Amino acid sequence: MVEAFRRELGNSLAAIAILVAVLGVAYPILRFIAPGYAIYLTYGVIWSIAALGFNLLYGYTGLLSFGHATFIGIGAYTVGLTMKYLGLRELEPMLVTAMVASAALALAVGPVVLRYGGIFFAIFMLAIGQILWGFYLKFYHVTGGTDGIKIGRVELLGFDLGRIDYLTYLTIYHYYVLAIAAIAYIVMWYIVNSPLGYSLKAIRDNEVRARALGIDTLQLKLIAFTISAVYTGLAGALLAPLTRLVSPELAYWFVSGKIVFMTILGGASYLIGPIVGAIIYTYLESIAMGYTIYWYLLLGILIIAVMILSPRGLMSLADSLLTRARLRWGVWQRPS
Amino acid sequence: MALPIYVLDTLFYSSLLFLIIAGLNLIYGILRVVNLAHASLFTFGAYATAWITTSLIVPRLGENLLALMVLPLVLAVILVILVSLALVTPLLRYSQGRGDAFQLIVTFGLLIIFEDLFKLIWGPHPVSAYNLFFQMGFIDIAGLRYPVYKFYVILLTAILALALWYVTYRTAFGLVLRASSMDPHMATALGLNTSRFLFIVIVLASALAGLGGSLYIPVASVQLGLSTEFLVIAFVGMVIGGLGSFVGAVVGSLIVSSLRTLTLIVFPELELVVLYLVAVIVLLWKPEGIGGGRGW
Amino acid sequence: MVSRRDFIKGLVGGLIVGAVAGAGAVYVAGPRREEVKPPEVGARIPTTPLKVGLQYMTKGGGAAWGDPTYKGARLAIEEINAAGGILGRKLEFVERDEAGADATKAEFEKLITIDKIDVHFCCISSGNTPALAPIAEEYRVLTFFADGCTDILFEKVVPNPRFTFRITNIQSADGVTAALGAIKFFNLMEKDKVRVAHIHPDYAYGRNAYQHIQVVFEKVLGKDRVEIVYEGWPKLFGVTDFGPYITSILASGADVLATSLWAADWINFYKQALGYGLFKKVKVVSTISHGIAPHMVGSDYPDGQIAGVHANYYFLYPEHESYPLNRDFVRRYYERWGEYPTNGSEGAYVSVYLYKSAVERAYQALGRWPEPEEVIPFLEGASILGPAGILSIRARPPNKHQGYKNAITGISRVDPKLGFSIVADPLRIPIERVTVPEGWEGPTEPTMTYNWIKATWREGVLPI
Amino acid sequence: MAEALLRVDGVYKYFGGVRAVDGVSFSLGWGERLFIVGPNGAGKTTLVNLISGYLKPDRGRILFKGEDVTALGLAERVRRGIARSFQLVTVFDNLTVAENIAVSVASRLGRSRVAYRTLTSYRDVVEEVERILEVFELTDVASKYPTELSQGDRKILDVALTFALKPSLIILDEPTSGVATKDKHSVMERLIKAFDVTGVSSIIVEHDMDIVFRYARRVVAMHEGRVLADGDPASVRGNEEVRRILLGGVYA
Repeated sequence: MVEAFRRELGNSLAAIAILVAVLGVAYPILRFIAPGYAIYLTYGVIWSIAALGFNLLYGYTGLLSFGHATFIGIGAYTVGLTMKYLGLRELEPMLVTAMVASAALALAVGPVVLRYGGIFFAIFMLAIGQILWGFYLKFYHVTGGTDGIKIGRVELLGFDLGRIDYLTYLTIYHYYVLAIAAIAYIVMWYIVNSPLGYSLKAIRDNEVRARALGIDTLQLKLIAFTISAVYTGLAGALLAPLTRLVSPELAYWFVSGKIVFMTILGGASYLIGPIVGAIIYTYLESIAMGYTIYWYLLLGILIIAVMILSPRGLMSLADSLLTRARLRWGVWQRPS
Repeated sequence: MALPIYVLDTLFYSSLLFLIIAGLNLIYGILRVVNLAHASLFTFGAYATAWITTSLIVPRLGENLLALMVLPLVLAVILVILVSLALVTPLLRYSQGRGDAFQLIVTFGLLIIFEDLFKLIWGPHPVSAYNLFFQMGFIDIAGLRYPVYKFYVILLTAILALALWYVTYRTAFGLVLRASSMDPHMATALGLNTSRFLFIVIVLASALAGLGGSLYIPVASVQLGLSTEFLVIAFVGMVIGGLGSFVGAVVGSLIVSSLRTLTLIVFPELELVVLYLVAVIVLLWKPEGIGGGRGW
Repeated sequence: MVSRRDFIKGLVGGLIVGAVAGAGAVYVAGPRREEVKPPEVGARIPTTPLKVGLQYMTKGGGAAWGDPTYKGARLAIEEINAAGGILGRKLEFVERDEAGADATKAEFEKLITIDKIDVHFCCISSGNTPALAPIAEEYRVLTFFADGCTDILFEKVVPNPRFTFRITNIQSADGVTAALGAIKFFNLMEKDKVRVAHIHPDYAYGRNAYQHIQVVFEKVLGKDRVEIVYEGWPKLFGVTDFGPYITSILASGADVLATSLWAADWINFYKQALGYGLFKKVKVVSTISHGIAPHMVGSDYPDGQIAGVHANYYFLYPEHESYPLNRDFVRRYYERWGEYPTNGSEGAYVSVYLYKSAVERAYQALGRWPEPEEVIPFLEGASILGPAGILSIRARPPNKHQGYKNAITGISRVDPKLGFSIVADPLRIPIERVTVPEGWEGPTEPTMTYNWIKATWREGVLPI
Repeated sequence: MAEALLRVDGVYKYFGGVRAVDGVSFSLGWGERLFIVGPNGAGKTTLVNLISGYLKPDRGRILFKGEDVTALGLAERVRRGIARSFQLVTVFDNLTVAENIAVSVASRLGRSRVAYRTLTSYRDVVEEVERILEVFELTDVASKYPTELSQGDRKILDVALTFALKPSLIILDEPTSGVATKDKHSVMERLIKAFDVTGVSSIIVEHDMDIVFRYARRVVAMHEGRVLADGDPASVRGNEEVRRILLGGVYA
C-alpha cells in the first residue's frame, strides 16, 4: 500500500544521506586540489538551507515569495546585533534567537500577506523585504548603515576558536554548518512526507478543493510560511560568521531573486532540488564572476534557458534520464 | 516660497514614473505578466538618447534647440522599439499564461541581461547629455530659478496621458483594450487578431518606457543600476495605483512622487521606508489599488 | 596665497610625525637614480614573479574614483618592473573587481586562495576596508588600502592591525579640513550666525564628513553661531534627480552648503544645481569635489567654492617646479595615461613603492626574501617621500598603520589654460593639527578625532 | 426511522425576479438515496447549493439530523456531515490517487497540521485509504496520478475524496457529466455500489433519465423551482406533468 505514496528520485532519506556524504567528502578534496573553491561549498550548504525553506513555500505550497531575503537579513542581523550589543560569542543561542525572530516576523505578517496569492503575495513580500532593507540602511546608529556590523570569530558548541589558524577555523565551520544542514534536510524530509506536507501540496494543486475537504488552508499556509522563515533565518544567521560582515546587501531584493533562481535551477518539485541548485548556483556565480565581468549576462541567459528548456530544473533532467534507463527494468517513476 | 518648485518637481518626477508605470500596467492588464525588465527599456532609452545627442547631433548640428528636442527623442524611441521587438516581445509572448513564477523569473533574467548589455555597450561610467537642459534656459518662479526643460517634460507627458486617455475611452481600439484587460479572451471574442493586438500593446508599452528614458537624460546621468532603482519605485506606484489600469498609472505615479517629495521635506531619513510602508498599507486596505480594479 | 614657507612648515611637521613614530626612515617613492643592485646568485630570493592583487572600483558609480587609483598602482608596477623588479622579482598583477562589501570580500578571498597573491593593493570604498581588513589579518596577507579611509577601520574594526596598512589621509581629516577651509576662505569668523545646509551620501563617508564638519564649526565658531537648517541623505549612487533636494536647500535659506557627495552623484548634483542657480545663493564647501580625475570637473564648475580633494593631494601641488618628485610623477602619469593623476593615483602609487622599500630594507637586514610578518617592522613608523610630500605610517594606536600626510584644500577656479576647474590658492594644513595624535586615549564614538577636537580645541580659536 | 436525516421545509430562493427555488419541501431518511431530475433552469443546482450551504434561502428552513442548519455556513455544514462534489472534476493532479484520498482522510482525522511524522506512519490513515480504494474500485490505480486516469476514474476519485470525509449525506451534482457515454453506467454503478456498501445517504442531481430510472429508488422531479413529483421511479414516471415536461413522451 505504502508504495502508492510516491518516493521519487531525490525525495528519499537515502538521497539526502548521499548528498550530505558528498558535501562532507568534497571539502577536504577541494581544499587539496582547488583550495580557493572549498569555501564556496560552505556558502552553498548555507544557501541550500535558505532555498529549502523557500521551496516549502514555493514548490510545496505554490506561493512565490519575491522577498525571502527578508529572513536572510533577520537571521544575519540577529547575529550581528547580539554580538555588537550583548557581546555574545556563542553561535548556538544566536541561531536559536535568529530562528525565533524569523518565526515571530512570519507569524506577524503571515496572516495578512497570506490572504493574497500569486503576484500579490510576491509583491507583498518584496515590499516587506525592502522596508527592512531600508531600515538597515537608514537606521545607521543601530545597524551601522552600509558599514554593516563586523562579525568576529564565533564560539561553536562552547569551544573558543579564536586562536586557531583561519583555514582550520573555516574547515571546522564547514562541518558545523553541514551538521546543522543535515538535521535541517532530515527535518524537511519529515515535513514534506507528513500529513502537513501532503496537505500543502493539495493546497498548491487546488486551494478551493482543499478547503472543501475541511482543511484550514490559511492556517496551514501560515505554518508553512513560518517554517520557511525559520529555515531562511537560520541560513542568514549561519552566513554571518562566514561573510564576517553583516550589511544591508544581504537583505536586498536581488538576494531574494537569487534564492528563487537556486530553487528553480535545482528543481522545485524535488526535495533535494533546492539543495543541488544552491550549491551549483554558488559555484556558477563565483566562477562566472571570476571569468568575466559580464557574468550577469551569462547568468541571465542561463536563467531563461533553464526556464524554457527544463522548467522543472536540473533534478527533473536527471530524473528523466534515469527514468529512461530504469524503464528497461520496467520500473516507472515520475515526479510529483 | 519654495512650494511651487516642489509641486513642479513632483510633477516632473511623476511624469517619468507615469511613462514607466503606464507600460507596466498595459502589459499586466492585457497579458497578465509583470515585466521586471520593463524599466530596462527606460534605461536603454536614456543611454541611447545620451549617445545620440553627444555623438550624432551635437558634433553635426551643434547645440540646435529644435534638433536637440526632436531628433534624439525620435531616434531613441525607434531604437527602444527595435530592442523590445528583438528581446522583450518574444519572451513576454512566450511567458503569457505560464504562471506568475515563470514570468517573474524569466523577466528577472532579462533584467540582468540588460544590465550587462548596457555595460558592454556604454561602459561602466555614468553617461550624461545635459545639452537640452541648458539650451532651454531657466525662468524665475517665486524668486527661484527653474529649468524650462522640466516644464517641457511635464507638458509633453500630460499631452501624452490625455492622448492615451482618449485612445482608451473614445476609440474602438480602446474599447478592445479595456475589454481584454478584464477578460483575456475578449480580444478573440471581439474578432481581433489577438497576436497582432498583443504585439501592438507590447510595442506601445516599450515605446512609453523608452520615451521616459529619453526625457530623463537631459536632467541627470544614466548609470548601471538605474533600471532597478526605477523598477522598484514604479512597482510601488503600480501597487498603490492598482495593477493593470490606466487610472492606476496616473494615480500611482502622482502619489509615489508626492510621497517622495514630502518625505524628503519632512523626514528625509525615511524616504524608502515610507514608500514601501504606504504600498503595504494600500495593499491591506484596497488590494486592487486606489485607482484600479476596473481593468485598463 | 600659499607661500613656500607654509609648504616647508608642513613638510617639517610631517617629518616630526615620522621621527616620533619610531623607525624614522624616509624612503623615496618613484624611480631612483641609483638602483638597488640586483641580488647575487644564491641570495635566497625566490625566482618566481611576485604576485600582486589589485582591487579598485572600476565599474558602476565608483569607477570615476577607482579607475585613476588603479592607474596609479599600474604606473608604479610598470616602473618597478622596468627597473628590474623588487630585488630582481618582477611584479605580476591580478585584477579583481571591487564592488559591494560582500562581493569585494569574496573576490579578495579568491585572490588569496586561488591566485595566491603575495601582496594586495586595494579599495576605494570605506564600506569595503572594514570588510577586508579582518580577512587580510586572518589570512596574513600584506594589504595596502589606497583609500577606504573610514576612521572606524583602525579605531574599531582592527584596533591592533598587523598586515593591513592605509595610505590615504584618515577620513575625519577630510571633514575637518573642509570646515577649516570654509572658515578661512569664507571669513566665517566674522559672521554673527552661520546657517549650514548639509547634503551627504547616506553611508559611512557621508556620516563621517557631516560629523567632523559640524564639530569644527561648532568648536571654532561657537555652538550658538552655527545653525543646521537642512540635512539631506541621498543613497549613494541611488538618486539621480536631485531637484527636491536642491529646492529644499534653497528654501532653507542656508549661507553655506556642506557636502561630501562624490563622483557621479556630485556631477549630477552640481549640474542640476547650476540650473537652479544654487551657487549664486549659497557658498558650497565640498570635501571631495575635485578628487576625481581633474579633467572631469568641467569648465562650467562655479568659481570660488571650497574645492576638496579628500584632504590629500592635488596634482598641481606641491608646486611643480620647486618639487621635482611631484613634477616627474605628474609628467610620467600624463605620458602613460593621457590625463592628470588624482589623490587616489598618488595613494596607490605610493603604496606600491612603500611596499618595495620595506621589502628591500627587510632584505638588507635578513639577507633573504622576508616573510610578510618580517616586512611589518619596516613599515611601522616608516616615512616615504612621495609626490604629495612626506607620508608617515603610524606605529602605535590610535590609528596604528594609518598613513598621514599634510592635508590640503582650496578654492575652485576655472583654469583657462587647462580648460577645467582646478583647486587654486591651496591651503595646506599640518596633519597633526587636525587629527587625533598618537597615544591619545578617549572615546571612539563616533571617532577619536571627533572627541579629541571636542576635548582639546579651544572654542572660538582657529587652530591653523 | 425516528427522525429524518434531512428536512427541507418550504424553502424559497429568488434571484431578482427569477424564482429559482419556489417553496420546496421534502425529507430524506438515513441511508436513503434520492435523485433530483428536471429540465435546465428547474432549480436543481440552486436547491443543492441551499442544502450544502453555498447559498442561504430567502425563506424556509433546512433541518439536518434534527437541527436547524439554515443559518450555518459551508464549513460548519461540512463539519456536521454534509459533503458535496461538483460537476467539474477537482482533484489534486500532482498527488497520486492514494495520496489524494489520504489528504482527505487526514483532514477528517484532524491531522492536517502534523509535521513531525510521516503520513504513511499512521496505521489508521493507511487502512482507511485502503478501504476507500477498495470500495470505489480504485486499488489498481492507487499509485497513478489523476492525469493518467480515465474520465470515469477521475470522477470516482473526486467522489471518493468527498466520501473520505465520512459524511452522513453526499450531494453529487451530475456525476456522469463529462464522462464518455459508454462509461456512464459503470461509473454510476460503482458509485451506487459504494454508497450501498457504506450506507451513506445521497442526493444525486442527474440529467440522464436512462440512468435515473435504472438506479433510483426515489426521484424528485422539479420544474420552475417547484417539486412536480416525489416518489419511486414508477410513480414519478407515471405523473402526467412529468411526462409532459420532462420525458417528452419517450417513456410513455
